[in-house]
Amino acid sequence: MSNNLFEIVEEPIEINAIIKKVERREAGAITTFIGTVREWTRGKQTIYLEYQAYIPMAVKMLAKIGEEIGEKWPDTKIGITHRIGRLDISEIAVAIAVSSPHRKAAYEANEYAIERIKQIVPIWKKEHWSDGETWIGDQLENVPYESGRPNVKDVE
Amino acid sequence: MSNNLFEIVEEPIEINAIIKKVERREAGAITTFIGTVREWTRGKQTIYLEYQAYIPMAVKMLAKIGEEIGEKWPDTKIGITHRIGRLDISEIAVAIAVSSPHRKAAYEANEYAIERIKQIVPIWKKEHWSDGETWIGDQLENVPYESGRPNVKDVE
Amino acid sequence: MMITILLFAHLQETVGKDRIELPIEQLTVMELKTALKQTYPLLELDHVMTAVNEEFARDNSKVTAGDIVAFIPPVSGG
Amino acid sequence: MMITILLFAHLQETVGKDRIELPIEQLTVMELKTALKQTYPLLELDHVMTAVNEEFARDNSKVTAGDIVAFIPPVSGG
Repeated sequence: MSNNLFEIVEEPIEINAIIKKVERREAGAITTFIGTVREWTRGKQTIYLEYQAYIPMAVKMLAKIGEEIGEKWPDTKIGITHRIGRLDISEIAVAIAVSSPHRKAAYEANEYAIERIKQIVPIWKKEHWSDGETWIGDQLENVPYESGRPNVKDVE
Repeated sequence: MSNNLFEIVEEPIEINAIIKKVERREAGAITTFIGTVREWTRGKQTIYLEYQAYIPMAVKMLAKIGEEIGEKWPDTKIGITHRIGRLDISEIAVAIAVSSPHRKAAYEANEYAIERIKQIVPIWKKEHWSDGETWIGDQLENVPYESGRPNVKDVE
Repeated sequence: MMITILLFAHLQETVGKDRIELPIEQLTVMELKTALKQTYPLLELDHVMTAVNEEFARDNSKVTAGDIVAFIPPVSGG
Repeated sequence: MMITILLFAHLQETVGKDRIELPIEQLTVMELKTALKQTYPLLELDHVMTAVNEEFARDNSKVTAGDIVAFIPPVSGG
């Protein structure tokens, strides 16, 4: 993993590496958010997920979220890594680390980051359920698109 | 580090070990809070900290916080480890990990845990400043006690 | 010079490819969507966001040869 | 049988030891505090919490020989 604060990666995410990026001697609090692949969603079983991203724009949008946070919580430092490709149950899809001199800002900025990721970062999740597959249509997971022609592989 | 969810330890805290304790296939979100030793507090420089605990009661109170969280956020699982002894700048004093099917509860329960730790868990911090030492008298860091007789070493 | 169109997620699967190149000099995002709907079964284009050169754009934004246009269905990262 | 009193943080440094044993059969937390203040410079006892056998207790709680009493100054963990 590189030293870039905002990354889209294809390898497993190492949470310690993300924490390292935001550690500072003046920071007494670090919050992390780890989003993992959940097996059960409203009674439906996920077998695995596939994430696809418009990579250059996704990195740009993650950096934009970082800028927004820098304005709202000036003393914080944030790092975000999102993984794409095939992910199995319990694997880490996204990790967010925020350091801050005091804890309140670290919690708030962290939660803001994940909310914004679900709004503006061009990343898409395809659920492979036990009974079929669906591209998830929004972050509330209640607007699934109908599955397109299968076997057309993602290229990005 | 053991498998106990609530621990007081004297060795460095491994954040991955705490996360492992709360991972579950039905949990899609894990939040962590890492409290580190901050070098600067309101313009005063810390050289190192000493934490002392009433260990058996501290473990009991951490478990009580876990029970409170289980009532307020039933789907969460929480692990808390607090370190005692001498800690240098940037070392981890406390780590809290909360897993949950959905992220909101993971943030809320985590923040609740650190607030409660600062209220009811018998752990005390002695700041060794560049210009003296002080037992910190409350979690707001604004009621320092006058330093007692120096060189009387902690026994616990 | 071409306009490059990038497709993702279900749009990519619907069309059967991840990019389309069109030999057009200039048009608006809305005109581009209309043109694409005549060739491909992409009715959802009315409901997706558009990015031009990696920045979100409006339906009346101009697209010029050399630009990269991406259609951004509701995202589901995180 | 003794009552064991545990001292922490600045209380421990003030008294110069981390525990005191007193040969008393029974008394209240308040009476224990009063007794200790006569022997040690522990005026702060009026402002600290008390735990009996690892549970927070009130000033009128009973302490019996065999119990472990801990004085808990405002905590500063985290």
